Amino acid sequence: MLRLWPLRQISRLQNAISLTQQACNKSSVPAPSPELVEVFVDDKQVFVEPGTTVLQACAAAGVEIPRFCYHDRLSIAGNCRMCLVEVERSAKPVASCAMPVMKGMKVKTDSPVTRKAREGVMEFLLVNHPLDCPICDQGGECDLQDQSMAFGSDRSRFTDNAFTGKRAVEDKNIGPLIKTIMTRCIHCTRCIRFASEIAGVEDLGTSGRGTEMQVGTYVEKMFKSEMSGNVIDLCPVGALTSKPYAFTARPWENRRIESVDVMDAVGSNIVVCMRSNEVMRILPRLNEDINEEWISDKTRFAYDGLKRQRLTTPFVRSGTGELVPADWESAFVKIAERVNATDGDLIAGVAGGQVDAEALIALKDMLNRLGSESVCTEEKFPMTNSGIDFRSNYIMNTTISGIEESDLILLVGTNPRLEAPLVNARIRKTWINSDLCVTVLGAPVDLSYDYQYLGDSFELLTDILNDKHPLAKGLKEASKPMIILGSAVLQGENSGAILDTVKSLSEKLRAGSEQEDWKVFNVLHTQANQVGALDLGYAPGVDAMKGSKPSVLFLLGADAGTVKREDLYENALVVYIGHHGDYGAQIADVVLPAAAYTEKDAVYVNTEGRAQIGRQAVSPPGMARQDWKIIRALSEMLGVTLPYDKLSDVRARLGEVSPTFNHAGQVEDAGFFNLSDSATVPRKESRPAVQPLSPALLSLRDFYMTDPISRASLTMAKCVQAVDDAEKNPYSKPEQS
Amino acid sequence: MMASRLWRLVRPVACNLSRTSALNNCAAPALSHGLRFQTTEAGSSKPTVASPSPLVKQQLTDFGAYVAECLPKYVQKVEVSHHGDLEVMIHPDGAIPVLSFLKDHTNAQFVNIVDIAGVDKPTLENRFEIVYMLMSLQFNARIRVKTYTDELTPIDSVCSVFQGANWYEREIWDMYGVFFANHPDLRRILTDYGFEGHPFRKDFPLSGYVEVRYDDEVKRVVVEPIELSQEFRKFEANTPWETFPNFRQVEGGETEAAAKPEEKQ
Amino acid sequence: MATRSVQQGLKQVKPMLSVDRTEARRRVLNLYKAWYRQVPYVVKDFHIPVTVEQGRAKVREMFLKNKHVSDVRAIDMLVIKGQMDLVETANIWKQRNHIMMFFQDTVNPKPADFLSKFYEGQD
Amino acid sequence: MAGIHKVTTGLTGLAVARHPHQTLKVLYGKILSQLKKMPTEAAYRRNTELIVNERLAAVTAEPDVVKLEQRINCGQIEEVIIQAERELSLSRRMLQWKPWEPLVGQAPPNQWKWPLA
Amino acid sequence: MAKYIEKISNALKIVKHNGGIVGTYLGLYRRDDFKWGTFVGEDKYGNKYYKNDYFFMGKSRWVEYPLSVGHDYDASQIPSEWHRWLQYIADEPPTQLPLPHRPWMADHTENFSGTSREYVPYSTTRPKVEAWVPPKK
Repeated sequence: MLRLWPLRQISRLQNAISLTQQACNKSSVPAPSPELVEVFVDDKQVFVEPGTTVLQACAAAGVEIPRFCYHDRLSIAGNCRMCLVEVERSAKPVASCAMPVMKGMKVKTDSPVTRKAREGVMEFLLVNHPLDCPICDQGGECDLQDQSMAFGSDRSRFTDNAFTGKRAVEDKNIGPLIKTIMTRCIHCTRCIRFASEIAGVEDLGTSGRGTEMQVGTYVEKMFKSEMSGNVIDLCPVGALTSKPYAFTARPWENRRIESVDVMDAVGSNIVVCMRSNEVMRILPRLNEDINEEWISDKTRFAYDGLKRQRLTTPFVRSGTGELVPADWESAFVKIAERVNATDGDLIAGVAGGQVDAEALIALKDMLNRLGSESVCTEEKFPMTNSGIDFRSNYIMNTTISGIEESDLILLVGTNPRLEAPLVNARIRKTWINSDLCVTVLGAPVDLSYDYQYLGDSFELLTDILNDKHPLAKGLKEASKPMIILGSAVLQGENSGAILDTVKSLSEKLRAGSEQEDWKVFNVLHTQANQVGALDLGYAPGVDAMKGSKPSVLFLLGADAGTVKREDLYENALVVYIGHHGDYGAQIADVVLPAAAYTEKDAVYVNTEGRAQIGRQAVSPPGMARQDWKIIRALSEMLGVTLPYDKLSDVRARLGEVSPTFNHAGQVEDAGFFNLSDSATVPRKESRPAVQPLSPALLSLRDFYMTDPISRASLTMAKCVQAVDDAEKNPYSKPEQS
Repeated sequence: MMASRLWRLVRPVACNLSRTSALNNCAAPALSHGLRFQTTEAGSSKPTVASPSPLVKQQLTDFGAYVAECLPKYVQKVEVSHHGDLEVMIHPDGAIPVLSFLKDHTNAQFVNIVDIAGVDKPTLENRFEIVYMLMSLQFNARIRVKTYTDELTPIDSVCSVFQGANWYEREIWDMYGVFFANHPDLRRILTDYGFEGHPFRKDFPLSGYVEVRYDDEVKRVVVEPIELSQEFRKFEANTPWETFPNFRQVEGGETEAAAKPEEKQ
Repeated sequence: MATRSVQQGLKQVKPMLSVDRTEARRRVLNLYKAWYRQVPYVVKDFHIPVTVEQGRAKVREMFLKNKHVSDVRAIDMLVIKGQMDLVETANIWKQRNHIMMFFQDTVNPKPADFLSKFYEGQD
Repeated sequence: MAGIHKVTTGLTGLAVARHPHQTLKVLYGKILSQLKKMPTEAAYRRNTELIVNERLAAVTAEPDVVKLEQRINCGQIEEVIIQAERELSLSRRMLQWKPWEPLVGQAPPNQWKWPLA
Repeated sequence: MAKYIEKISNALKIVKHNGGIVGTYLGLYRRDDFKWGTFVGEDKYGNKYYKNDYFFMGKSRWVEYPLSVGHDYDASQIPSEWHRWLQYIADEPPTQLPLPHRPWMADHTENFSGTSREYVPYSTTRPKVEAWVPPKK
């Protein structure tokens, strides 16, 4: 296998002692900034840092050099030769992606020599590339196509003298997501570098050399990564394309809508490609603060779940106990009859994790007007005595891009690789580029980088707090430590103890740190808009609601199955507002079809506390309507008309409730750390009832189906099947678990 | 009788033969008859793009200058495009004089009006361009005369000069809403009765404003405000060249054929 | 002197038909009268389910729709189009449905309040 | 071929001219008298006088129709007559239009600029 | 004179063909014509076929629809083999020259357009969104 990246020595992290020594020895004095180097690009003077490549210097001068193998976020391979440029006083053209700049270098990006070199490279590439653009899925967004138009020769000299045909390579089956047409491969090795550097999976490599060179897995096996889909975007030709998207649309027919993902709490920025009111595919959108330019496979491929098991018409439970299709008016009348006869205290609302902020505020406002205060989220979050009033208690305070500054990370009860693959990718990136140490308290899962496993008991946490554990010293000496607490471990009984302990530990580290504004404490949520719900004043967890035995219950996209009929008043009316026929719709008496995340303009707050706007790509199917509009219309039928008719009015109301929503795309910093600390009163129970601090998702199999959309997705079901099959594959490496 | 028929057979050939030698006999730089003997040279480097020979270009340039010299009151600019098209840009007042000159002058004889086209350039002060395309059978040459107007400025109809301009002008009136003064029969030609708006204007939506259907209840065709039940498909038409703007090359643009006569003096 | 500079400031435009507002007004009124007198024939010729009074009210409505227009040339342009329309109508080049286009009798009004918009599924 | 009577021009609607020399001389005379009313420096007058004088000279010098056609080299003599008739009517209209005057108005800036952006 | 005799004899033939004065009068409702001829055959739907070469070609072969269809008779009720004879495509009626019956030949049906049994085209494309069907209790 081709190893392109000098991965750091793995055996460095043996124990906590060595770790602390490292932390001490780390030189904090930055190197004196060296002088800038003067370079001339097409006789234009630019000053760049020494060590930058010619290609980057040209980019600084505003000249984009054509390339195939070079990629900003991957290591340099220098094997496609497309980026050849002429450098004065150099015997031959140089590969600009691999050549560092030198003082006074004169680069010519459009000289006859450069153009001839490019044309020659292009000709060689095309000798072994099939001319099947009309049936190629990459057609229209293919780097090779574009660059051969721009830089290639206008006619072919190719004659098949020996009548042997062009080079042909067998296609590889690397799983249900990525379709390979290996004859089209131009051996840029971007996919290999992505797999080994970003994804941390050593699945791909090359075998053979020269014409016989092949990219592949050597033995047939699945490309087992939670971010495997990104190689589709990386591939400059049509060798790796999306299997579910195969032959469905052309890029120029698609309309691209910028949106936000809701499959996890990271809030990856995505582009939804839509054609004739149908989501054709989902692509990542560049956001350096969140997902860089990657997205997870669930984000990318679960979109076919949006087309299955959808609620397209309201349902009302008939006298025989069956859900029968109804129209909006009769569904509303049915709800109104019951609600008007019910005391406000006996009305409650439960919101799921993917519900947008507009719907959340609408439901809360409506229930408040009906005299009920009982609105809660399905996902639990311990009510500390200071409550959830302090935002710093439930968000990822250091932000995702802050991981890159950190030098020590303690993961408590979380498996970021599956709960938030992009957070994990960020940790891996930091781990590769710096001396980051990762320690894990929870389950010994495969995180794609090395870490020190401490164990899974709660006592270890109290030991660290009380300086009884070796790591305590390491944490204290680290300049920017991070503690990431997974929300999965907080779902058990008395889990408040875990939160309190982690919180006290973080506070201790924060107070003792020299870094003024470094916030140690982080919560990694798994539900897309959990933070948004908490921001809007929803109570976390359904326990309190169950206590009051409500007689009318509104389920707003609540499909996790936390509420059962037995928890409610006898003959209670359950109203489900959501987009999929999942758990919630089955127990409901009235089902109101709502819009999924691609079908509405909506605000989601990710785990960092960053409010982001997702845009509407397609219209809701059938009679489905956008969530907040349903609640707004229902409120009118119930006689408590909500005071907003337009989306802008709802957004204004959101801004009134929480300032988070006023600045979309930015993290609203949580302050009041000291205050929240002092307001915290020690709670009575000191131990969580459920012992092992184990995350919910342990193996890749669990990753694919976590919410109504991905549960309805056939592609995700195929992935689960493929992972199961891969387990049986004798050649595949058994997963560490 | 017999001889006259024979004569008719022989004469065209004789005329053509004599014309080649008569190139320089023209009193003024008129369009030469030599034009019709132009062919693409064999073995040219770009076989698909016929580029006019320098001789043809020079003749066109000379003729452009000749028109500009004869009609200094109206001609604003003369251009020969790199495909070898002669364009004369005139003031809107000069539509009839310039076209009459080109039709009736012995050295022009553009007696055939091929087409009149409209162009909408909404950002300009005079948003509409009217392009008259003429052909001279005598000299085997074509010329374009361009002028401009806006939504409300009438432009003189050239029907008095060219009978064939009648429908072309009606078409432009229908499609762009340019009013032609003194047109003998200006009315709609392509759109339906009662149609509002001028569809070739750039601000006219591609989908239109109304949709038409047969209504079974009222037993007639009804026109209703448009409601697109089907998605309007829009293609992203980015050319691959846009990815590398620095390496994009534009082949030589137009060459200005004749400076303004005033500038010459 | 001052008036001349003001005149120079204004763009000199080629008149379409009328040179001033009085003339334009006269043209509009003439056209209106022509339409007004044509209405009974239209109702008779086209067998449209409209009374003469309704037709005249519609003519009036169509004229009043453009009452805000003050530019003489724009008025002239509207008069020209109205004149052409009249000719098309009077010569029975139009058909019944073209006449009934003025009345828009099959178009349902769009819902205005939130709830009916919600039921209709319109924004 | 002299002496053979020409029956047709071969062009629809164009009859054989019986006395082409005479017709042309009259027409050219009329054109020249119209041109005389124009200012001498007018390019139209100058150029047209050149053409007309040359043709007039040819018509006067060459009695044979076929040779005359060859010498003028602008189609059959009937076509030459039509050209002269057109030129005459043009010259009359030109006197009204006075195209030798200075430009009526410059185009607004960017009117003829292409591409627009 | 002979002309009148022929007319009268034809009238008698017509009355005989139609089974009496009343039958002739009622037949007028269904056929709008007075004709007499020889019976050629009957198909399984009850249509009776007649011919009379006394009439000019185009009128010399005709069908009488069964009384059961009332006034809803239609040319498409004639099966193809009889259509063949009726439209002078062949000289022999199927009673004389039966057409070979192939196993793939479908039974004749009349044209149902305009009736409740007419064919209404429907979309065969799958819906873009698959709706949820609530589970049956």
